Amino acid sequence: SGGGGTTKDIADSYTAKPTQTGTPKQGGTATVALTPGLSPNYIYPYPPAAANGTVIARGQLWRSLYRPSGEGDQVADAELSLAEPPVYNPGRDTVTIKMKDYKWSNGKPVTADDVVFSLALLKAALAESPANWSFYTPGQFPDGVSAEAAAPDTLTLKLETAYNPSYLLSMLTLLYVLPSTEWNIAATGGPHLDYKQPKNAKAIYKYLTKESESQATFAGNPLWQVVNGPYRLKSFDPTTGSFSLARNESYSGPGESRLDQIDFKAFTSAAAVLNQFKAGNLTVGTLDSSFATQIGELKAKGYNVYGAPAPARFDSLVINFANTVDNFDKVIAQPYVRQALQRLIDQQGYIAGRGIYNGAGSPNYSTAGTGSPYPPAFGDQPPYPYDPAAAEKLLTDNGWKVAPNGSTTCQRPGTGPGQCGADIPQGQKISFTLASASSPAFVGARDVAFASAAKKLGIDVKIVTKSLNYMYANYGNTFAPATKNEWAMQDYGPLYLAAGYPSSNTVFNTEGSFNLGSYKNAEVDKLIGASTFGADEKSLSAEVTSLAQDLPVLFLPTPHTLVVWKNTLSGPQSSFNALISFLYTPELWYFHG
Amino acid sequence: MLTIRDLSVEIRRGDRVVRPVFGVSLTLDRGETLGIVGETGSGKSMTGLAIMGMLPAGGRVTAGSIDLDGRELVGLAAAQYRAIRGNDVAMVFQDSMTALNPTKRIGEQVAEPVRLHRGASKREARARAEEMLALVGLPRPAERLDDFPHQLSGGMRQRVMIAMALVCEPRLVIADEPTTALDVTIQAEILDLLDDLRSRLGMSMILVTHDMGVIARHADRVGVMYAGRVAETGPTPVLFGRTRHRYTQALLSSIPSLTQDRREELFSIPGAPPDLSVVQAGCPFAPRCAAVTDRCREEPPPPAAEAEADDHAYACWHPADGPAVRGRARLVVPAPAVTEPRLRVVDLRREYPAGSAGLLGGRRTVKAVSGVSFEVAAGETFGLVGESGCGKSSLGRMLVALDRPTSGEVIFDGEPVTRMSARALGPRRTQLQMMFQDSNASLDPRMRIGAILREPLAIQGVGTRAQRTARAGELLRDVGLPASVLERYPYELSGGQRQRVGLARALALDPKVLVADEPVSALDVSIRSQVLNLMRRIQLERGLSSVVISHDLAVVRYLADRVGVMYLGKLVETGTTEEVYGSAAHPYTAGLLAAIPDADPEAPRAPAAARVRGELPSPIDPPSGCRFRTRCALASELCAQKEPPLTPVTGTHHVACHHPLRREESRS
Amino acid sequence: MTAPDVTAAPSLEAETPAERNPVSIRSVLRGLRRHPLGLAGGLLLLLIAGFCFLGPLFYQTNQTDVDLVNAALPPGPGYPLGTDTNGFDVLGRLMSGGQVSLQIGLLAALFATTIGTVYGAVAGLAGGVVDGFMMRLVDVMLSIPFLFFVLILSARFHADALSLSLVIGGFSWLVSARLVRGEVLTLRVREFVLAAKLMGASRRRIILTHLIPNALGVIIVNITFQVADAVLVVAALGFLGFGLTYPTADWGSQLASGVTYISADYWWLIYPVGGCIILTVLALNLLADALRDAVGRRAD
Amino acid sequence: MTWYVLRRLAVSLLVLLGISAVVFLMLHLVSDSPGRVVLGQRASPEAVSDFNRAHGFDRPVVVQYVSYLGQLLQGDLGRSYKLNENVGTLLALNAGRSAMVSLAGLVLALLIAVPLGVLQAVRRNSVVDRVATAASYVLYATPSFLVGLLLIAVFSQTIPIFPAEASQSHSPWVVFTDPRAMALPVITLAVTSVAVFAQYQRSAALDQLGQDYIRVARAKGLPERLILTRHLLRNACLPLVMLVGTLVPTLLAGNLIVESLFNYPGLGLLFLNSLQREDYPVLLAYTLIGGVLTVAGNFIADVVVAAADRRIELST
Ligand SMILES: Nc1ncnc2c1ncn2[C@@H]1O[C@H](COP(=O)(O)OP(=O)(O)OP(=O)(O)O)[C@@H](O)[C@H]1O
Ligand SMILES: Nc1ncnc2c1ncn2[C@@H]1O[C@H](COP(=O)(O)OP(=O)(O)OP(=O)(O)O)[C@@H](O)[C@H]1O
Ligand SMILES: [Mg+2]
Ligand SMILES: [Mg+2]
Repeated sequence: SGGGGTTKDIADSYTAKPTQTGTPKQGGTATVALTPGLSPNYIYPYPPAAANGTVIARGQLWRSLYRPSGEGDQVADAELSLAEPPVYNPGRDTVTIKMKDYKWSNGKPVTADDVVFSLALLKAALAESPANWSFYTPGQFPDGVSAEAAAPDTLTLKLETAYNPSYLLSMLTLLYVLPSTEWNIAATGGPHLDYKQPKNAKAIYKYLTKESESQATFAGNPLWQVVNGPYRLKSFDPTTGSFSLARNESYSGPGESRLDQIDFKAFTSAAAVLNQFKAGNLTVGTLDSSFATQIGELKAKGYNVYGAPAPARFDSLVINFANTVDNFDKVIAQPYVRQALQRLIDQQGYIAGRGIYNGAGSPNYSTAGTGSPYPPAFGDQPPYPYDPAAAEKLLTDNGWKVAPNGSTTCQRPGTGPGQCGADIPQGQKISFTLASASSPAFVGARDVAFASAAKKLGIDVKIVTKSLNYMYANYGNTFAPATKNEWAMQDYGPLYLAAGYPSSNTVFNTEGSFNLGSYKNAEVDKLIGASTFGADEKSLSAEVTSLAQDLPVLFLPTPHTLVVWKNTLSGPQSSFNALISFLYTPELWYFHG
Repeated sequence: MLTIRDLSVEIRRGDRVVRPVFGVSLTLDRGETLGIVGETGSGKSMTGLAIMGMLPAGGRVTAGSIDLDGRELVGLAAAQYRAIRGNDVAMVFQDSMTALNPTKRIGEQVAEPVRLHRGASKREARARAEEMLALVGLPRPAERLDDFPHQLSGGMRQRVMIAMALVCEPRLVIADEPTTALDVTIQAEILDLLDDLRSRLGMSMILVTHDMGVIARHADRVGVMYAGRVAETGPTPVLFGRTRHRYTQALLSSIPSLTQDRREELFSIPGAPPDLSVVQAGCPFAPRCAAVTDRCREEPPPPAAEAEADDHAYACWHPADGPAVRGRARLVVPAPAVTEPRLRVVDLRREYPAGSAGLLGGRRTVKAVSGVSFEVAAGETFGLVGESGCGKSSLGRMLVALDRPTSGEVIFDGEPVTRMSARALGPRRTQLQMMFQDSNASLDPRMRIGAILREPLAIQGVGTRAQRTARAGELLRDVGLPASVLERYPYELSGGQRQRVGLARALALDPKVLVADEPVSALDVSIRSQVLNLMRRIQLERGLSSVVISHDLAVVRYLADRVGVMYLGKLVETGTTEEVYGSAAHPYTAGLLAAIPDADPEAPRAPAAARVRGELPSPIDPPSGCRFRTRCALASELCAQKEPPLTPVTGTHHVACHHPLRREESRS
Repeated sequence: MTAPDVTAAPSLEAETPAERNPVSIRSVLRGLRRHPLGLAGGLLLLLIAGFCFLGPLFYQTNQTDVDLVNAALPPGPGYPLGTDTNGFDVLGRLMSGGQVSLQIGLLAALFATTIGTVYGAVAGLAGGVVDGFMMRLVDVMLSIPFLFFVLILSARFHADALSLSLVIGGFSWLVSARLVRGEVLTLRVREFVLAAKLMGASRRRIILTHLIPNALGVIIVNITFQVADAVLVVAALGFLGFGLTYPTADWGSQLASGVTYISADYWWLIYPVGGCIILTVLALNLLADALRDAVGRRAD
Repeated sequence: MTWYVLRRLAVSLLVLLGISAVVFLMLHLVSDSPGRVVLGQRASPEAVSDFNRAHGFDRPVVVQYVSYLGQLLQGDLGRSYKLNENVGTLLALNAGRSAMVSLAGLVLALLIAVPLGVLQAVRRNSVVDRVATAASYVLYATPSFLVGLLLIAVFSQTIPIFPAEASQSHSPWVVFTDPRAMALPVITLAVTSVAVFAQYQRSAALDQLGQDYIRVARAKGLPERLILTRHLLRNACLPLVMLVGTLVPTLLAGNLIVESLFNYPGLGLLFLNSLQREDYPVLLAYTLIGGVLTVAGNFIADVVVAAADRRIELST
């Protein structure tokens, strides 16, 4: 045994999208595997930061105003959204939104007031702490946005600043619509409050989050049974985070909802998911790419496997431009150094590598990810592909003496052409720490490969393994400036920009709240401004291109997300494709004979 | 009733074969006691175990027969043997602490054989156990049935052991050193109990012991064993009166007795017993025998089977005639010069915190030494005797400043040493030395003998290394060991040799005072006399002041000029050896003396009344008034109320008793 | 044993030897000769150490350059034991990993024993309240599940060979401390120590010439056991994902990364290194038991 | 006996206090700003310090410790940073499962080890003894996760009779209701302990076999079987009871490894996941509980042994 076929064979085995087949049967229970380590523990859709919540069945109990698209080439899924596309006035500061004919589970219609309520609660959460909504940039949405129900089915948004329509749409896909007539209370059985008053909104928010702290009551609390999505919570198991959904009989959106029940099972490890697949106990789930070698076996057991990179996902080595250890900030400030390092990353090699992606990955050189509606200008001709010789040349051309497997040093200091660059003294080495997440396994493996390639060029990369959460908490100059010298690069796995509109507004903006590595680039800031506030819906492409050329991070290949489902289950191709973005649409699924 | 003929036993351990019993023949009649006596390792226990069919793993009977009431035991099937064991033949073991199951109630343990052999019900067996425990003199047996072994005292446990052995009324009981672990006072009681039960229940008994005195007093017939063979056997009076075997004779001569002339040196047997895994030609005793000839070395004497007249048999080519040989040398004992006492002990007390203190303070203490005063003159030997646990060792440790007293003083050459700082004590250390009991523990196992003997000199910075080595050689010579011992490790020496090294080390710094705590109690009889003689000689040669501590009255009598008798932390009687042993004034001293069996079957037995009854009370809560009153036949009201002070009887003879014995009484 | 057990280390062969001999190299060797299993353990250990430290001289491999083309190859020509998922030669990796494991083990054991000996000796010699306090502290530390703590520490701090040895050593000195204290307590009242005291020997001398040499045997035995235990702890940490990282690798993290691929059937990433760990610990335990017999004392 | 128990209890409580202090302080050193951990990456430094102030994490350690202790005494183990649940509830939810599987492993190990050890002692140096001793040595040298892996490789992959994953049901009784799924975890736990227990039992039994009371029992005519059951067994088990008492940390560690290996959602897995999540209240509480269990284990073992062998209470 051992080795198996080439990794190329593996990659070929799952790229085809199985077509919709079979005669739908009514009923049945589908068992869906939740992503390991992401067991839900919260029910209110906007969990406060202090609860560190993972929300149960996001988007299935309460739909957002616009349903995010699973296809990646558009921001929202028009068909599944609660409203018609927004209409702008010429000044782009007033938006009119027409609500579709959706119903709450208690039969009442979903109205514009519900959206106003929802926005009020979001604002209340942010008033408590800006950390309470991770998509928030102070001064931007929902700041300066006021909503009004012009009619029960007509919503008017007034904007203090005009936004790029695509950007605003991407924000509205995150706005969950909540039952304004049932939830506008601050105590169980308490009076219904006017949520337009911030004071009341705050009290309501507190009440709802408080109710959400008692996990044992999730399924029983009548509050949570008022839903506008296709499902309602039937049971929740606080021990594991597993839960079951039952049909919302009043759901009025698309989809036949043929299944009787969907059981979502929480898992503690990817290996456990695999075992359950093998045992035939799961209907739908994802497979960790380190188990790509198991695809053949799963297919033999009657599963469909489909894999692709998740939209707007990019994996990268995040660079810390403010790390001053060993003059790293000076060295890395030089674009040629970043380019040389990027040229050391053998994306095809990583993808094929049995220890890394096992064939289950795609090359990626931009923040937009693969198959984006905002592709970089260079198409599939990346500016700095793998080329160690070119990397070496970049360094020697800029005044470095390259010592393979030794220490490459700066020989010609100075800022002129052919010299190392500003503030780099003679004899400077290139040596830095790369913090590598302890899981998943491919992260460590690709970092080792990178460090090894760097070593061949006389660049010393010290890998330190850290738990993901430790990195989340300590490695980011925006929130942990004190530890900026602990890391020079970090690899915590994937980074998702909003699918459909991969703007790097918070990430690479000089003032971005999530600009972990203190990246600064005036031109990029300008482009970001255009993609956020400008009128040109395609300006994001320019931003993506510019970033790919300036390298605020080093790009790594994107691993494929592998979706697995029983071949007795079927539905529209798109509904399985959406699983890659973790969007579930079980109301479209059915079992067949 | 029991006839052992030509019994040989072999124990195989890996590739080593030991023959602990070789051609042994013994007989025992109904109702009689057969004593088996001999040094350690002479095969006494193996003989007993062979009869029980309980030889250790790898052991088997290779030849001979054991006939019990006409039934051949050798080769008996296991199940049949089991039916005999505990039923027809029972055994009493030496150490009752380990011989009783620590986690079972004694009632159950005593009842077990009854249930097994008699098929009795639980209740019946329990009743029988209670009856038996009453018979062995356990007070309030009904209550004691549910006790665990550790809740009983040593003597009580031994009684339980006996009850357990006799509960099925066996025809034969084998008592293997039943009293070795006990104090003399209790030993006497237990042995009398065994005698009594034997005659009452009509059993026969085999009494295994290494104590000639016990044999003389309690056995009807004797078998003397040496190196796995019976050296001599016969009825007790005959064997003691007309000793024939040279070994028996030597053994008898080397025991210090209470009647012997103190000025005579003890007889001692040179060398050590042979290794039983090596097959010898000739008589096994030949290498140590004074009357040895070539024939002895080459030809084994005929086994002691063919009886002479009176059933007396022996295995010796050159039989002796008569009971004992006496030491040739007579020691000149100079009268101690009357000088300032070298060592003065003034009202010394020592209390130890008792193990289990209450949760909140309220610590109780063990009153190990409670106000002891005496003096030791230059060149004098002071003996301390007393039962186990009466505080002898505690006192000894304080004498050499190894331990600080709770109160009181030890004054050495006019200076109190007890409160001295370690530094001030430093140089005086050399003057106060101690010889320890356990020669194994007192020598650093990692050091060669040479280093051990050089160490005191090195510590005190005496001489160069070469000089120290020379001195070590001298010391060894003084204690009668060859210089070759210098290069050996302690474990390469025998117990007697180690004890000599211990003595040599204590002498290395030329001390003025030597405290010897149980110097010979770990040694076997034949070796003991060698060490005793040596100590005696050294004391005289060097004019040492010494304190000899022992629970063995004969040893103290042999070594000491003056004697102090301790009871529960107090000195109850002091005086010269002659005074104390000749006319004990304290009932306790008299009781101790009476309890010692003399190695002479003709010697008059002390009446049981004169004995000390019961056991030592706890030193945590000693009795009020006279501490001895709880065990004293003469105790009165007064004794409970008032503590008797040490008062003179005659000249140097002092006693602490309200009702001291007069000369005539103590004799009887 | 269930996980890295440093707390209990119950003896496997706990028979009381007949007599206690002095500890000298000679006597230990003599003792070993009588103990064929111990001798085998010692030889095996030498063999393993030779393999790890001398092996690379004869069998040179590249253990720093990742080779994605030749990753995860089964044993075959050029790679007698195959390659791992980074493309490192497994046989060569066993050697370098062994060096690290043995070094950590030894360092941790020495560290633990040093602290433990000093602590135990101080407690034993001081006696009284000091002793009581010091030993209660040991009780406290022993009652804290050791692995939990090491895990918490290594999740927070980056583990390298030195810090790992310090952490393991920092928790396993407790057993040594108890052991040494017990030894000191018994030795302290042994008659030969009293005899030395009687001759006027200073405290220093008693400690240096009597206590330490006599306790040395127990200490050496303890070191041997602790090396074995430390090797197991490192392996367990590696398995739980808290081992060493590139470029160093110990057997534990090697095994752990092999284990990730168990369903991929990369058996050569599991069994050889697993075998190495077992053999090393086995050899150490056999040796330790034999030493204990030679020293003539139970180590507990 | 009562005094002995009370005294032991007092000592245990003291040790517990020490444990709580040490564990609290150590964890405090490791994580002194929970705010960041709780609020996450995107929280502003002000929000973090607000959070710390609001929850008292800015007070001196000693004060924090005392208030933590106060909460503990009221049975409040704190709230998980990450799981939206009280730590006490989390532990309670998982404890049963972990306890059952650990106990099952322990009981199985004892059921094998005790008779095996006695048999080895009785048949000393026989083939059985030698084989068992050799096996013990090898098992002792095998990391327990490797034992588990080998078991998986053999019994789940080569001859698939047991699943490679433990039952995911969260009933504590799953050991009984789904023995097939729990076989490998329990066997892994047992196998690794058997090595130690059997050898320990063997030497304890050998010690006891050399005691005089065994000879006395023989002298009474008791058949060997009865000697073993009536006299030897209880005495020879006491050291093992002591050992098991002190082995609680090892059992917990074994649990950690087995739960992670077989993906059995119990306390061990909770601990490991909390470790990944830096969920300190959970780590702190479980480490403390581990300490409590250890102290309790020692205490129970001491009391059991003292009850069986009354000499103990006198000697301490
Ligand atoms: N289990 C055994 N294995 C091998 N040799 C043994 C064993 N038990 C005793 N021996 C040897 O058998 C010989 C006789 O032993 P035995 O116990 O009969 O002597 P003893 O006369 O009872 O001595 P003691 O007075 O010390 O009890 C001794 O030399 C001893 O070394
Ligand atoms: N270090 C100690 N701590 C507590 N109690 C002690 C200590 N040493 C001795 N004792 C107790 O003091 C009493 C006297 O003991 P000591 O050893 O002096 O008696 P002994 O006469 O020498 O007895 P033996 O003949 O048995 O040696 C005993 O009850 C003993 O238990
Ligand atoms: Mg004997
Ligand atoms: Mg004494």
